[in-house]
Amino acid sequence: MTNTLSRRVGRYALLLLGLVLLPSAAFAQEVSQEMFTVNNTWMLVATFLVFIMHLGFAALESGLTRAKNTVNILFKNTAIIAIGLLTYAIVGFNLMYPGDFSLGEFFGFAGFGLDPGAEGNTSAYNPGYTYYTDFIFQGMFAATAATIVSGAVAERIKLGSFLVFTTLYVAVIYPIAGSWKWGAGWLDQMGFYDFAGSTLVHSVGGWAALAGVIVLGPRLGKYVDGKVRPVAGHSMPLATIGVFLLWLGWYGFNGGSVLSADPALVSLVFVTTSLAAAAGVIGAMAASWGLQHKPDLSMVLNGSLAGLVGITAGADTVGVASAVVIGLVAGVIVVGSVLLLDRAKLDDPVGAISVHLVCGMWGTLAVGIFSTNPEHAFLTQLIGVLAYGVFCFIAAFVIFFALKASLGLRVDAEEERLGLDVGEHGMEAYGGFQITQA
Amino acid sequence: MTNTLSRRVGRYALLLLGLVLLPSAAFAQEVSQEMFTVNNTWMLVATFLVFIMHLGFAALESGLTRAKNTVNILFKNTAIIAIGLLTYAIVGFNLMYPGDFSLGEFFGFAGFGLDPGAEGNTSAYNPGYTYYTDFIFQGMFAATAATIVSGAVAERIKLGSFLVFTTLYVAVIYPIAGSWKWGAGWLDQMGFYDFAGSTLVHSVGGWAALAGVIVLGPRLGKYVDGKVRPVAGHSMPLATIGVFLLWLGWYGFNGGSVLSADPALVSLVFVTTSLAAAAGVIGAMAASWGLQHKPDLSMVLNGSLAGLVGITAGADTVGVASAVVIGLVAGVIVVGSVLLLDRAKLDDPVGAISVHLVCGMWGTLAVGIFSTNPEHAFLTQLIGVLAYGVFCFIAAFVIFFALKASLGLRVDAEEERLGLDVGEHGMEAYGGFQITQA
Amino acid sequence: MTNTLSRRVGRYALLLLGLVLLPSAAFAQEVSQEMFTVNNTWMLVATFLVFIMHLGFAALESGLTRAKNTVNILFKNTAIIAIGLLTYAIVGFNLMYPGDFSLGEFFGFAGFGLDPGAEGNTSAYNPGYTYYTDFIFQGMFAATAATIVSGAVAERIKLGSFLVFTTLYVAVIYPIAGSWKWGAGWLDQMGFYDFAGSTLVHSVGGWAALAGVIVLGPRLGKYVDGKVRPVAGHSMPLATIGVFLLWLGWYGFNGGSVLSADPALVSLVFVTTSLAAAAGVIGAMAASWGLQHKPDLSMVLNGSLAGLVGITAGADTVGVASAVVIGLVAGVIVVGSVLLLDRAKLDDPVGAISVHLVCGMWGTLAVGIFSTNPEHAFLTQLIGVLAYGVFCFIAAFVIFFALKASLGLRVDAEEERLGLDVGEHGMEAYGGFQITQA
Amino acid sequence: MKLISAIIKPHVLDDVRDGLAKAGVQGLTVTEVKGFGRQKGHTEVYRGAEYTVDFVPKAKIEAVVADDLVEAASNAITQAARTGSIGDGKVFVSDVGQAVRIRTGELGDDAL
Amino acid sequence: MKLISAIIKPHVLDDVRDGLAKAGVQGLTVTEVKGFGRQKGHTEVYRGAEYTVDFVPKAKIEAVVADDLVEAASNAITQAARTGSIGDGKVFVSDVGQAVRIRTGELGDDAL
Amino acid sequence: MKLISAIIKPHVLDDVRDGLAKAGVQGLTVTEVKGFGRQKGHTEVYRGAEYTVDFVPKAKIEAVVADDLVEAASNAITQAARTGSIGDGKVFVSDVGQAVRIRTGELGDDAL
Ligand SMILES: Nc1ncnc2c1ncn2[C@@H]1O[C@H](COP(=O)(O)OP(=O)(O)O)[C@@H](O)[C@H]1O
Ligand SMILES: Nc1ncnc2c1ncn2[C@@H]1O[C@H](COP(=O)(O)OP(=O)(O)O)[C@@H](O)[C@H]1O
Ligand SMILES: Nc1ncnc2c1ncn2[C@@H]1O[C@H](COP(=O)(O)OP(=O)(O)O)[C@@H](O)[C@H]1O
Repeated sequence: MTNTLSRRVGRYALLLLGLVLLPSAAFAQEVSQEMFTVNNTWMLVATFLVFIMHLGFAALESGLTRAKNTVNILFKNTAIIAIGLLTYAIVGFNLMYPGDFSLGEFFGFAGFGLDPGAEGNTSAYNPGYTYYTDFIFQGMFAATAATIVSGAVAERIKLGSFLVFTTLYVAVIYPIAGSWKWGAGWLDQMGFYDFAGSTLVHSVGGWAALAGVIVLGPRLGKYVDGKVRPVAGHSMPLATIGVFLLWLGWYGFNGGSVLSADPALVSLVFVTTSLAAAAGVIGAMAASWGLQHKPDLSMVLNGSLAGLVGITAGADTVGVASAVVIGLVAGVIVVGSVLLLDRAKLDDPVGAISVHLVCGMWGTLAVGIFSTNPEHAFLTQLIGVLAYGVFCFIAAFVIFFALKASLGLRVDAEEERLGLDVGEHGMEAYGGFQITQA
Repeated sequence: MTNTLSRRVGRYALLLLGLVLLPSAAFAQEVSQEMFTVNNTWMLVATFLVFIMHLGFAALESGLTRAKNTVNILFKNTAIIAIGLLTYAIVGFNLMYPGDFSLGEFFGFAGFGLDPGAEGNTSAYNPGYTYYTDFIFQGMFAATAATIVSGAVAERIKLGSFLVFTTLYVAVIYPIAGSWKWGAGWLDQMGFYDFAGSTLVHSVGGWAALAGVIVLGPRLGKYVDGKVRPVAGHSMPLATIGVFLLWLGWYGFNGGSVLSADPALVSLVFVTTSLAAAAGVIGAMAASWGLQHKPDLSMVLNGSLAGLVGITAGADTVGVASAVVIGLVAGVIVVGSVLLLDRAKLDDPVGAISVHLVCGMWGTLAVGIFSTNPEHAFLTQLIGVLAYGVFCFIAAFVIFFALKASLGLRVDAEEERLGLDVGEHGMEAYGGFQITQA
Repeated sequence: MTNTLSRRVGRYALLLLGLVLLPSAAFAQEVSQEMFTVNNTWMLVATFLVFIMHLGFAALESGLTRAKNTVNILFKNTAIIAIGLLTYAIVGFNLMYPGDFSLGEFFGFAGFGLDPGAEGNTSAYNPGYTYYTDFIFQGMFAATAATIVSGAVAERIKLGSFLVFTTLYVAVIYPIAGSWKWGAGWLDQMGFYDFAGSTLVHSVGGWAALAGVIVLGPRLGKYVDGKVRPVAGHSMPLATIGVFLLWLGWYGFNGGSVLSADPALVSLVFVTTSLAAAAGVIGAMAASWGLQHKPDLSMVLNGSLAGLVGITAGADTVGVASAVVIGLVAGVIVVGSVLLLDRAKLDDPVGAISVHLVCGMWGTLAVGIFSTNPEHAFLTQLIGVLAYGVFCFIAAFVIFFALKASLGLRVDAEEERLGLDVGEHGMEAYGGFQITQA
Repeated sequence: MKLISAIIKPHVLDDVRDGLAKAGVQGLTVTEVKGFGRQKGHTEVYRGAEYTVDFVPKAKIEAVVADDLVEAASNAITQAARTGSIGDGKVFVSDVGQAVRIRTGELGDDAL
Repeated sequence: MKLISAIIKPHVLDDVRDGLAKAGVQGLTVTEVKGFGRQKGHTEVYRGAEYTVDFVPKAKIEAVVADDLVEAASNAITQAARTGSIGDGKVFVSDVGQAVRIRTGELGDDAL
Repeated sequence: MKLISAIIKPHVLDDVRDGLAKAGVQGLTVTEVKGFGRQKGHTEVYRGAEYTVDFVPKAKIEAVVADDLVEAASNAITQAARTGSIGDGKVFVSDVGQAVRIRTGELGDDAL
């Protein structure tokens, strides 16, 4: 099954090219069993780190929304990882890495299910990992895109409709979009660069979040008489746990995207990732202290994520100082974006659009500005950003709209007031605590 | 101290046999220092992943019980890991891997304390890990069995008695039972297979949970006038954090049970483990939505654990599709089991018996059905399941009964109503929060 | 840039010496690319484990304080990691590992910013890791020292002043102090030993905590009419999550301090670390049950940390039984210390001084008692402990005092009563929950 | 109309509600309160310092009833809430001048 | 002086407060309560067992007002709190003998 | 019998309880409430949007006392609760017709 092998080659072609430019790129296609084992081990470590991001999202999203919708959010996030992994096994993986494209370099499908083939367990498949490692690492990424949407549409979307959306988006839209770059499709061939998914994961999720927010409309009582009425989250500790777990997971998200344990690259990625996150915190702290006169924890938390999303596209290809700048800017951007979206009456309870879409775009474009690789060009990056925008936004909008017209997308006002926990699940998140219903 | 070495050989004899059948089983007994190092590193990573399962249990169990018993549960779980590690160092490890059995192949003891011997730090001890890695990885497992019990007997057991039970069970019963298979005892020789402990860890804990629940009786007010009165947990976010951490830990629990970093096997185990967990979520979601008309988050959380427990016995020896089936069935089983246990008035606040005992049995038997290894037979698996059932249930029952007759097992009704936090610890879990006492 | 290289050699000179004494010390300065890769991979795993300790601190500290100060604590801990990483990149790393000292062997500075040089990515830099790995692993440590302070001064310190303190302490004081030993300064040359930082990290943080507590004074209402009035923490689950995450992170903190993936040493360190933590739990449980008649969860949690801090100085150089003794004693010490500090009216809401300073001293001295390396001497250890005490306490005291005189250090009584969340951040941690304001 | 206000142990709440319903009371309002009286609180220890929690959790039931129901309602509460141990609580009765049902504007006994 | 005590739906609280303020009421006290009446609770399922949550969350507003304000205040509440659906709640009026402002010791209407 | 109902700042609760005990009051009930009056709330910012939290946390103390204790009890509260700053709260006194001790069935002053 050399086909299986070849279809993944495209993905690292450029990467390997990049490696050659670096002094430490000691490993070639042929690696010892020892090197194969350590590479694969690192990729599996990265895999479980990305897994824990799903808990991060669950905690962050429930922390930044009200107590009465907590069961619902936790339920969605638990379902998403399950749906994401299963659909990725059935169709997603083979849509994203089709090997041969059947429709230009826009669409291809290598068939249903998983098949490691004869070489899937050896370094002949890839010097960095086995077939199964490849699948499970990518599968953890896939579910992330849908999880991003979950927070933006929280506190008002019907559970059933959301699950249908998630299934379609993660099984079909995300992998097709992904194939354009990581599957060696047209954008890859054009020289577009997105190391670990500022665009391919975060913006792809962010565009769907935006579409969902538009189709759903704001939560009851959020915008009253032209004024923004804040709807405070119910637990900042939960939100903080979420953000730290996401940051932790990012070491796998970015660190694993090296696709091997290469010491030079992985350690560089750890440094750029860490410093961008730190700079995002500082950027958001400054912006929020400056604009709001009080340092807002929820903004600072968003700031670290903004820095992380921002560095994701170029974590292996920008210098340390550039990483700090990228993070700092992202931290400022995210605060501005949250404020502007509220002006535009786009109600995103957790700031998902600002963090993942806006900073995802920023990060992708930043590669065109800061990359040390002369082949990365701002224009190509822009084309990529726009292409994903058009495809993902339209796809998500159409699915949401179809759901609205069929199953219905939004719970009724009575249920929204009472909370989706009781409405959708007949259950409360906190037993025995006195919680204000408003 | 070749004895130390040889006594562990039995454990992988079969495993190595299995490896030979796989294309990637490149490593033999003799490995390079590099391979030894990467193997050992992976085993230590697996060790800390299993460690974090103890936080998972603490969070899950306290989340699914009432606020007034939270300090007590957290205390128990903190004590268990401490007691588990220390007793395993003193006696457990050498009971579980006795080398030579002194009583048939049922019981052996290699002496008190730890002694790496001359080769304990080299690949001559084992190609996959050092003596100390062996101990600490196994030690983290040991405490798990006791932690499972903690949830089932929660909200009514006396702290002191529980700690005595835990000490005895984890120091003596668990390792003796374990020696039958992993210590190369009679079940191992019979061809019984339990990869990572569906039976050896989860059912062993589950049988004790069942015995405890029977001896203790249900919580006050749980079964009134023949009707089940639900006692809702106090924090679903806490429960969800617990489940995700357990799932995370399982990558070490199962992934580490490969006993090396072998790329083919570890990556296969990651995939089967992940998909079984995902399928468990879907199975429980379907069952709970179908039977209860509302999708119950606590059931879905149990569902993912059910899938994980189910796949644990065969994670390295079943195909990907089989893993999905095993998980799906486990997810349905766990919902049915929770309902049936309530019918039988067996009050298990967190569903420990359903998850660990029932799905542990299912997973062990499933090896007999789905294993790709022709040497695994349903009948042998059944014998193993029954043997563990008889030994562990009786042992746990006797200990609990003796404690009831001596120290007393259950707090008085007044304390149960007020909560064990104030009763046993003179402390409250949530300072300043208004919490309903009922 | 051989300078960059050489300046780090000092740090492992002794370590390598130690290795020679151990049977498994197979690797020399020259290592294969495979070994370099697995070493570096382990160091990066250790790095993310240390990272997660910051969430551990955030959770522990907010759990043990009141709900009304939770946003403030979470904010501080998020800011600290950001400030810590950035300042460590700008000055800290090059202050701590100056290569050449310019002022005796007390102070040196290798210049601003990061520069891997030509060999920074290869095993010629160090057989255990790349330059960037070195930086990021050390950088995660750096922020820890400041985080320790955060808990001790909680519920009354002004946000701005605390951030200034943190910046100065982590950017200047911590690295200078660190250079004395890890930077191959005068204490290193004297034979002082501190494996992973009982003194260099924990006591350094602890001395600042003590200074802060003295300069600030106790919280309102803590000591009234000569009596101690307990101010109970607001969430024991949060505190427990914090402690387990800290324990988890310690596997990287201590395990990574081996500075390679050496199987013998890392596995030994895992065992000593785990058993000391477990023994700390038992020690604190016994002491608290004995002295307070009720087993206090918050003490037991502190006990595990006490054991961990205690073993940190000698985790690689004491035997398993000694580790248990060190942990047990630490667990008892921490309970006594908490009680004594309260007698002395030193108000430390989370027990940071007892855990990090007192047990850090104990652990450092314990190396002089229990080390298997004959070169470790009690007197040298004592000199080290005192030297750090004098330098850090004075430095911290001066900074705190200067802040008190300039920006002001403490919020006013009205704000303290209302909570710093509303006062400093205009925000509440728990939306919708009814929380007693007292 | 009279306001019947009762302080009871939280765990008898459901029984009291059922008792009142049987006695003909159709509406009531419950508040979580903390009580201080003969029933003593308990001792707690936190980080070595002992302290007494003086207040015990109680539930307060308030029902406004027509005059002819007062007796029955009061008896229903005392019966359902009596466990015989200290801290069972009190029933207080006082006058209410007027009642309005917000939804309909009904007044007096009709509003209850 | 009279005590106006109203049980209302929690989400109309802000409107009621504004209404009362406009009517001239300068101070009031709000308690979170649980109500039982015609408005039914909802059904929940937990681990397979169904149960009814009988109590519905309500807010209780208490305002002591001078006699001449009672009418206006009561009307302000009923207007602001009326949604027309079951469970809108009640307004009860009763006598208050004396009022003291703790800060100044003022008595009676001056204390309000 | 009279019901003394006082709205106070939460942090003086212990002092007020002690003051009442000294004045001879043997039982009381405390409720956490939110107050609205002259004392202003504070401003919060959440994700860029400013808003005012109008309600301030208060504690409500209710004690039913025999007529001859009213004066003393009322004074005890005002003394213990007075900090002199806006928001110290109010004491209201009203009539109670009957009191029953649930445990024993004692009536009137004996029930207190
Ligand atoms: N005079 C009083 N006024 C208001 N509430 C009271 C009064 N006395 C008692 N209570 C309430 O009744 C509860 C029970 O009273 P307590 O004296 O403990 O026992 P008993 O009900 O057996 O007399 C107290 O916790 C308190 O909430
Ligand atoms: N007799 C009563 N005494 C005290 N509170 C009552 C009484 N009747 C109703 N309530 C309160 O008023 C709320 C609304 O009453 P309900 O009967 O549900 O509807 P409606 O207000 O439309 O008559 C109840 O939830 C309860 O809190
Ligand atoms: N008319 C009233 N009826 C009921 N409660 C009131 C009334 N006026 C004030 N309160 C309560 O008393 C508290 C204090 O009143 P406020 O006007 O702020 O200050 P002060 O007590 O100094 O007059 C308020 O927060 C409110 O809870």
